[in-house]
Amino acid sequence: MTRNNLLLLALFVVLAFVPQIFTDGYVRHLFIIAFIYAIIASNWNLSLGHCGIFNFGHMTFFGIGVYTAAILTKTAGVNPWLAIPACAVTAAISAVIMAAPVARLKGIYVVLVTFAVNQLMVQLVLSQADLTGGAKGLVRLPFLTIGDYSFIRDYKLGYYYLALILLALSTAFLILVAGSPFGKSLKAVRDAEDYATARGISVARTRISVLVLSAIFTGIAGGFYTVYLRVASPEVFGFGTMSLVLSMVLIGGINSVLGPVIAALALTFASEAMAGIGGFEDARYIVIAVAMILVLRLAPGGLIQILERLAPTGQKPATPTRSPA
Amino acid sequence: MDTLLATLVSGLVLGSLYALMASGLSLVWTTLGVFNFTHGALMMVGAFIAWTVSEAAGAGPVAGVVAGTLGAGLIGIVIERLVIRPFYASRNMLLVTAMTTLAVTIILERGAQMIWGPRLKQLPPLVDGEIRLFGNAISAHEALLLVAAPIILIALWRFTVSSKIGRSLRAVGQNQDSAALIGVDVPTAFALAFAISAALAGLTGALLGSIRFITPAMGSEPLTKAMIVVIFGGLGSLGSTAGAAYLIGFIEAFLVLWVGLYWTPFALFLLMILVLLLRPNGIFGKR
Amino acid sequence: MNDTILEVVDASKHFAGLKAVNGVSFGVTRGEILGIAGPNGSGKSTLFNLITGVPFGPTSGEIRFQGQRIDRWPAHRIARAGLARTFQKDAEFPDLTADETLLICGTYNGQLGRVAARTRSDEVLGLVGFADTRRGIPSRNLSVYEKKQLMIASGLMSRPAVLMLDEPASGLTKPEIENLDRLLVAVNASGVTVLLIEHVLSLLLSISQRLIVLNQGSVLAEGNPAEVVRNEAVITAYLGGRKQ
Amino acid sequence: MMPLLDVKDVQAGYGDMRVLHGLSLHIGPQESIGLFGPNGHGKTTLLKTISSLVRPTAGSITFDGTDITGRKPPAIVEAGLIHAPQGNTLFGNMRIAETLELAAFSKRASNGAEKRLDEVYALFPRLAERKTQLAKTLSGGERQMLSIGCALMCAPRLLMLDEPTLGLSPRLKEELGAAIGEISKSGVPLIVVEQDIEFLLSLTDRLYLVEHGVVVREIDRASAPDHEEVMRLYFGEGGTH
Repeated sequence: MTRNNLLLLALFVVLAFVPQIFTDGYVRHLFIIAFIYAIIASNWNLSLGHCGIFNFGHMTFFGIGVYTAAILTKTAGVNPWLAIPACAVTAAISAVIMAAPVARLKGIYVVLVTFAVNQLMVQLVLSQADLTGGAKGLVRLPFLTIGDYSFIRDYKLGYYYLALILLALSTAFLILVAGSPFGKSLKAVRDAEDYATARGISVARTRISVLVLSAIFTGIAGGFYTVYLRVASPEVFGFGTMSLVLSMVLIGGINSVLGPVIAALALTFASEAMAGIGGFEDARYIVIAVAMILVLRLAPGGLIQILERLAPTGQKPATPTRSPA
Repeated sequence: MDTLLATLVSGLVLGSLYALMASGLSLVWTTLGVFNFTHGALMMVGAFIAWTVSEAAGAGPVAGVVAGTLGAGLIGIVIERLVIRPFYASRNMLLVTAMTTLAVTIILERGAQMIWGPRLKQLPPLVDGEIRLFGNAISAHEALLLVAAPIILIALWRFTVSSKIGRSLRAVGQNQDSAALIGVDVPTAFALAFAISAALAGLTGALLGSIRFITPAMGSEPLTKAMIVVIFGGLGSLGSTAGAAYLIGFIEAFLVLWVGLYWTPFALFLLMILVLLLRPNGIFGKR
Repeated sequence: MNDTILEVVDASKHFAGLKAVNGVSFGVTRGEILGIAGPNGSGKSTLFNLITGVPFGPTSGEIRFQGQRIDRWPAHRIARAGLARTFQKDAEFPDLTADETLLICGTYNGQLGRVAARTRSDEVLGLVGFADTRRGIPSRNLSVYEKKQLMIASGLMSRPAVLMLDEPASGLTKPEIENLDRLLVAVNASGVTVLLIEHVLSLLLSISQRLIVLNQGSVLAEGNPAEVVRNEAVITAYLGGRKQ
Repeated sequence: MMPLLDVKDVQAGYGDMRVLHGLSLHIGPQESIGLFGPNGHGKTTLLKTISSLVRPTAGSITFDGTDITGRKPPAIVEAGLIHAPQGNTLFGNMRIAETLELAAFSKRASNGAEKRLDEVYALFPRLAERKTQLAKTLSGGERQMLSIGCALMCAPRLLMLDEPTLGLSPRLKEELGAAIGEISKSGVPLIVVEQDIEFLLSLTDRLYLVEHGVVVREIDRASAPDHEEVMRLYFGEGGTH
């Protein structure tokens, strides 16, 4: 087990005891939101960081999850427990639709198409008001229960642990993927496409697979988000949410599984803390955007890279290479 | 017949708007190789500056439009200097600048929210009255937009084809090293292209501010449409970008007529995916 | 079985007016080392590209490999069929270690399981003489020679029938080139047909059994290496010499 | 006499990769030099470093008595140090006439640009015939002509040509060689990078052999190597059996 995975394990152990320390609903709420963001950010990192797909449409998968759960529970009366896994399916299907053109595109066109898909989803949700509630969204959705026990009780204890379990499952899934030959092939495709192709790796198939895989837990997170907050509004696709989560990916560090998780926790709390300051409701987004630019400028690999520089793992430094070919 | 003509006119208005937006995006892309996500936000800032000068300061709409154009241009120069230029040598310049411009969009939108507040604002039209076009009445201001867009596009085109500076921008876009080797200052050319594009966005915003409400988020929808234009038209030449803009304007207007406002975004979306599956580089794209 | 393992028939590759490869035909005999030489821009790398389909196959013409037409196949399928090649640029997966590189090449190209891939890794690394101590570090930190060893090893993971090398000696020191010479002979002796593009003529002449010289996208000369390099047309193409 | 260009102990490269390892050479006034050596050993990087497309990490470059190390490319062009890069595609979507007019971009070059344009067309009549054609539609030889023509439009005081005959047929090569000879005769000193030593010797006064980022040998016309030796220089020991 690598040092980073040990750190992750330690983190989850600590998080498991958090509800014993913080018994009020608000702090637990912040943790739950942070866990959701952590799932989205770390899964986004799979396509963006590991595979180098300029994917600006990852929030689509989350939004699809949100609306799948909302429509299933509210309109179709499906049990929330069944609605959440269904979100994985719908998100994965939307990933296939997005991936089909993206698999063959390059560079800027990937940015344009993924971003446009996301924006069009917003417009679709807004225009299909009968089904989605339009700009107002869907509200008063059913919440989770086991028998007679409501998850809202005990200061959201049930939701807290369910969110934590989902994050743990998603993280384990990502570690598994990243460590598999498929996960390694992502980096091969990212850094040397021709070489990878010449070793039998289909670039298009890899891109489609990674987008679908990254959509699964993101969709589930969307479904959970809906049954937790009991609302679905188009904001979840919006510019604001998107850049917040993107900054988690960047600040946490492309290339790692741990980074985006920690960044999601830190940024959610930082953002909430700033929201507490009067008149800072808008300014906090500006602060995060500035932080994002600074990280790109000063530590392009994200903060995780700085941490790793501070604590060298005993890896040999780069051996000097001689004159080039 | 009337509806058909009305739809044509409405498509022409939309097309003019998209052409102005997309040509700015295209200019920055062809010169710097950067996709500028702040383009919509710059349009919004232009509209707010125009409103401030015209309404809050009472200098009148013409001064407002001028101020909005110049103000957005200046902000464009600052953006290029702060969040584009440091990344020229970056290995992943395209991705990094997409992210930094996205971050700046957030800064501009939230900043506008803080400065100008949530109340809806609107500019008075530059010219009053109505004009009858093919038997349909449109406001004189919209007619102005219809006339101004092609004039601005042609002026931009002439500038890049005939003037020494304009040619140097094209040269930089096609081959930076070769441009540097004949003495073109590449960073200055980048800043200039960004400034022109930003000013164009500001002008569009100031003009649009009399037709739609001015809000911090007003740039996002035109930006998305401009992106679709670019997907259809490719990011290569001004001509194909402008052509695609008018095409999308007409398609959108006719979709509203045929499938209704309700299904238009969906139809546009399907059309885009279809086009991409068949022609990955856009309808007019060559690369 | 037919003696010709790979056959290029009247293959051309045209880019917007430029004829990078123009009507090239030749055959490769099973088990031989075939050298390919030619001045810069003569179409050598493009020829490799169109044979392997990376990134695109030929504009016209046919490529036959072990009796099958492969010129319309996607590149990854050609690779899996047993045509392995190396590159001049992007010669490594910078984030992956040697072990990881070989694992994915074994998995995708060789359809091997983890254990089989590991065994094969040991074999190919031994064959190319890659130091065991260097197996765990990211490829970006390897020396130029180690990167080349690894790239050849990664090609061999799937036991390809043909190994195509694009200027493997560029950027290497003299002792390294000598090592490479021995290595390629050993690879060939293990039953792999070798196609070698090389600028370092000493290497090309020492190991090729046959030599093809390209110029301006066409075959200029073909035959016994020692004779081909004395060919006047070849000398002119290379050095443009106007004496004689 | 003071050299026109003096390159001292220059080190340069791309990112972590160093290509030039302390390279020195000089050009006297009214002198032309040639550079040759294996691919990938730093000839092109040297020219890029002189024209400041690549920044040197150590060493100095002096042109006509002025230290120009680390100046920006426009300043180098303004000084009259002109570089026609290798395999040049220039500006694919620009017409030939446009390209040549634009090439007289610097202040110094804009004086007398029209006269020089006529000279370029006189030197390369094919360019004159194809004035309105886009650069990307030109053949390899015509592109080289355009590239050299552009360099001439910059009013060079020292002209650097990077493999001007790369990939050209012998006939075209001869034609281009004659044109370059004329440029040299008109009093413009040259630095020419080529594979072909005899071609270089016909155009320049001295040659430098560049290997592994340094100058390993200097050759003048009097001590020109014979054919066997050339082959050896190029292809290493045992080049021809």
